[in-house]
Amino acid sequence: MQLRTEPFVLNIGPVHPSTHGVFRMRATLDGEVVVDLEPVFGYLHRGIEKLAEERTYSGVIPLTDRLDYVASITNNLAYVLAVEKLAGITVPERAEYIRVITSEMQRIAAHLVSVGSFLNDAGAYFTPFLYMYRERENIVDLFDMLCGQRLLYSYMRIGGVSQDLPDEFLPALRKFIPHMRSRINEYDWLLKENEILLARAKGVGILPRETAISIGASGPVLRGCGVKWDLRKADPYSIYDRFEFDIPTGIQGDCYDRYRVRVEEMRQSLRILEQAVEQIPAGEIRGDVPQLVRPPAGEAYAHVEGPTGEVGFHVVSDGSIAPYRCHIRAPSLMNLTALKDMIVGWKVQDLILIFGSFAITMGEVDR
Amino acid sequence: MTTSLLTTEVAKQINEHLPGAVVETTDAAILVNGNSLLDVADFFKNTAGLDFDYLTTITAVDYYQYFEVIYLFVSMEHNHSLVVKARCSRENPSLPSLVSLWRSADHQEREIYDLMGITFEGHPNMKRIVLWPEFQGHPLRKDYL
Amino acid sequence: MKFERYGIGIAKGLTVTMRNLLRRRITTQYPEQRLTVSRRTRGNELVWSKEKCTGCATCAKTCPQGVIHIVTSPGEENSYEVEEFEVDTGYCISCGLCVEACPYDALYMSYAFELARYRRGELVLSRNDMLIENKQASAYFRPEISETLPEQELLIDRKE
Amino acid sequence: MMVVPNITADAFRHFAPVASDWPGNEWWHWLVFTVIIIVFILVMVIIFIYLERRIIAWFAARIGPNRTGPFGVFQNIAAALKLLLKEGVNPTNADILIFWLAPIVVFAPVIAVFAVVPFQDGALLKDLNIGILFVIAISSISTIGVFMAGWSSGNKYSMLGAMRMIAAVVSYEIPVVLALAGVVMLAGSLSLNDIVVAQERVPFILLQPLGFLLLFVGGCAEINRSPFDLMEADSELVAGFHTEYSGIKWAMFFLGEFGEMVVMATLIATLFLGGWQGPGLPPWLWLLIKIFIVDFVMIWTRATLPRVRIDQLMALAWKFMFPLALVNLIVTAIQVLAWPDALPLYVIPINWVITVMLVLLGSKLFKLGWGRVEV
Repeated sequence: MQLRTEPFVLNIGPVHPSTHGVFRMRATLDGEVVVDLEPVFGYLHRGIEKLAEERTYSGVIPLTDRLDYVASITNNLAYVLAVEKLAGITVPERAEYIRVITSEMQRIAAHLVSVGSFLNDAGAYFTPFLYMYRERENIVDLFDMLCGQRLLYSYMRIGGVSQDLPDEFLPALRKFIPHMRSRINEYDWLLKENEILLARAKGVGILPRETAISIGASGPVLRGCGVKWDLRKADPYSIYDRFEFDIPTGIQGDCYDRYRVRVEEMRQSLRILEQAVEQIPAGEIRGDVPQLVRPPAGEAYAHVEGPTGEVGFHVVSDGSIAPYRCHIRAPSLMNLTALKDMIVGWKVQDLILIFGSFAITMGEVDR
Repeated sequence: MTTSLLTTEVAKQINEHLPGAVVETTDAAILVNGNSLLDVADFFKNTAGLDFDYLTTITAVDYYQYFEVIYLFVSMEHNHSLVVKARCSRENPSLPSLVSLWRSADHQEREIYDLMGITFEGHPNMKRIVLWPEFQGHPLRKDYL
Repeated sequence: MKFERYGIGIAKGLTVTMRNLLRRRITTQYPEQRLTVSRRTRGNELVWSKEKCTGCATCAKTCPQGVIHIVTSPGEENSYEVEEFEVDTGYCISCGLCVEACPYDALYMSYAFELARYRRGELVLSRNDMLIENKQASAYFRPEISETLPEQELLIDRKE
Repeated sequence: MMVVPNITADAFRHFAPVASDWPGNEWWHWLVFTVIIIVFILVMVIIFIYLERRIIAWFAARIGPNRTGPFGVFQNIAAALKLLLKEGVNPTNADILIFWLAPIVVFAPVIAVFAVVPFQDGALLKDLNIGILFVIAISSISTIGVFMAGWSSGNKYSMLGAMRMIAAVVSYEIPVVLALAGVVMLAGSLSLNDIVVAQERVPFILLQPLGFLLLFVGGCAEINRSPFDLMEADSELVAGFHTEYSGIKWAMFFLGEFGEMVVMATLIATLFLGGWQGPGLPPWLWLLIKIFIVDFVMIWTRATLPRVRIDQLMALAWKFMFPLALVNLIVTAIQVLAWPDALPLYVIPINWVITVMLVLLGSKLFKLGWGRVEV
């Protein structure tokens, strides 16, 4: 038997503890059940694409940090790859290794934030969140050592990276890898088999495989649906073809699968890190690139597998020192396309959980 | 590695099915006629051998005389990609929407409408996405100041 | 909440939290306890060496935010005299591109990071506020001063 | 046994062994106990909040409040002072009278419940012969206050939280009462004092493990503790029914909430852990220790577990706990009737076996009902 009540509209956000930034969902509720949902974007729109048109090619790098601010390295990398493709710049070997190492560290850090906030949305009162942040702190420390800041790294440069690894970096990283591995196992004990989490997240917010491909989902959201599509394997940029790792996939594309895919990806990232730390050669870290890059007129699209999905930069050059057009493919924005389909019919609590399982960053969605 | 399909060969295939759809072919991209964009897209999605099931990104560039909308199609099955472009005039910026084929066009077309001012015919929800509804102008146009 | 596992998952979770109860707390109580920051810290301030600077204004050109204001006049012996050199650190995003661009290594990021001010105007630094004689420069892009700074304290080296 | 001088006990044993009938010739007995209870509640709430913040911080690898006073013990007093001096904000849409009454309706029953809780043999405000009934009846009044708050705030989040609260309390009252009925049968009395006295040899947690489990889980749900805290789910409903409250009114809710927690911990300690019974230490200290143990377990579960969904909450009450509570009641009744003088030595293992089997069976059969609703 279904009890019907008068539907009412609930504005979730823009200021709400679980919207991961300033996002607003206009939910129509029938009692506890969501019957309609309209996402409202734009509260964090800063016009980065427009700003990029007025800056030099290297001046855009600090802007890209501010897209997905929990994963600035991968944004940096995507942009830098696009400009390098456009200008035909080759990158020294050591710089490629450093890029891979930093990207994978960043992926672990970003996934820790995603998983932590997902579990926090599920209602595990801040404990897993703070555990994840405790581990993330180790990575942030390493980034601080590497480039002097803890969140907005601006580390990649056109033709390489900004600075070489300090002497104490690799020993600290070697120490970090086994530590992190044991901690991931520990946190799996914490909530992986928890009955309440299974009941809350399993089978909830299912994104069918076909829909996922159709909406252009990428990253853990796509892989959670069982699609084995990871740009590091499908279209290996940088030197990802030299490393051995697996692509974890989910089964049915529910919240739990997305959560598990993220955790497994952290393990795979640790594998890549281990290999990269062993193989990293000595040498130059930056190609011979002038301060003001002037790529020839043309356009290039480069993409990387960021923690949220495929981060792409479409850079159009007119031969001047500033990009003519710099389009950013924001994975979070695309992942949110099917938000309504997934949430309608579930309850308010599931709404929060499903939304949390996307692990979006509003800086990237609104740009 | 995602291979970029040879544009000339794909253009030939399109020409066989939809004569007059291809305007120009370069090494990097195929420029198609704006009016037949939807047919071309449908052809891409449903032709064996092409099977473009994944619309990665849509971009619009303002070239002062015209707008150019750039589509990047990827096929997950064959792991190949193709760039398709379409142009529309500044006076009447409008193109057919691809939402009926790929839902990923939904937010991206809305964003292009919002920031570049190109209307996509057939889009179910052609509203501003990041700016508020009363906003005047389209900021990513080169003449917007 | 299907109890097919009879609450084993819940019990496992409880052991993990209990183990963490006995672990060392991660909090650093900031004003009293401090961790040594990285040698390459990009503090929200610039440090400037008057001797090395030639007034080429590369830093001002590179700055993505355009917050470096530099006025020069032709001096003796084919050189420039820096008349004004101002940085509005309120708009500075500490990206470090100016330091990287400086061809004469005359500009440094600062090692200090506690730079809150009460008024916006106080955030604008003039040339005398930035002199290297009075400020601690960071080793960001200046590896030669790296050894003079204390080694960074890493959380991973802490005991559990 | 170590003899510990016990001022309270001696004093009351002399004047009022067990409180006499209303209207009472020992009027000061009422006065003293009323003051004691109010002070006890306020002090306990402050201690509970302090412990909650501190221990949950330790669980999450933090430190917790440690600035105000030694180890931060005055933090809550400072917070209370701040709240007292804060401006009370009334929302435009609020139904002002109900909005103002709600915190009082939430907090008052919490104090009233302690009238029947014994701190020692006979040391209680009034040894009602319907003690447990009184506790259940009075503590449920808080729910009305919560609903008043949710309704009068004119906020949709508050309303949702209040509706969830009503649903949860109405559902969980049943297994909780059934679980308590087992204890009442064993003790043969509804009076809390008699129940504690009946636990002189064996605390009822050994005789009634299933009842304890049901009361603990159901109690957590009734006083909206995690994992059943979805009435004020901070990550979903912002703050649930007290979203719109501020200042002293909000403080009253907070007091009421933690007061309920004190009540629940005291009730569990009294009914299942033997109340003030215990060797060596003075009885009131035993009671406090047991209350704090229960409190610690509640904090521990809060630090670990995610939140359940509203339909799962209801399913748990009606499909899992309710049948188990009924079976428990029947088993207890048979035991009490068949072997009134049975030695605990035999009854305890039998009851534990029954409990384990029932829980396993219940877990096996328990299925969650609805998930997605077609709209």
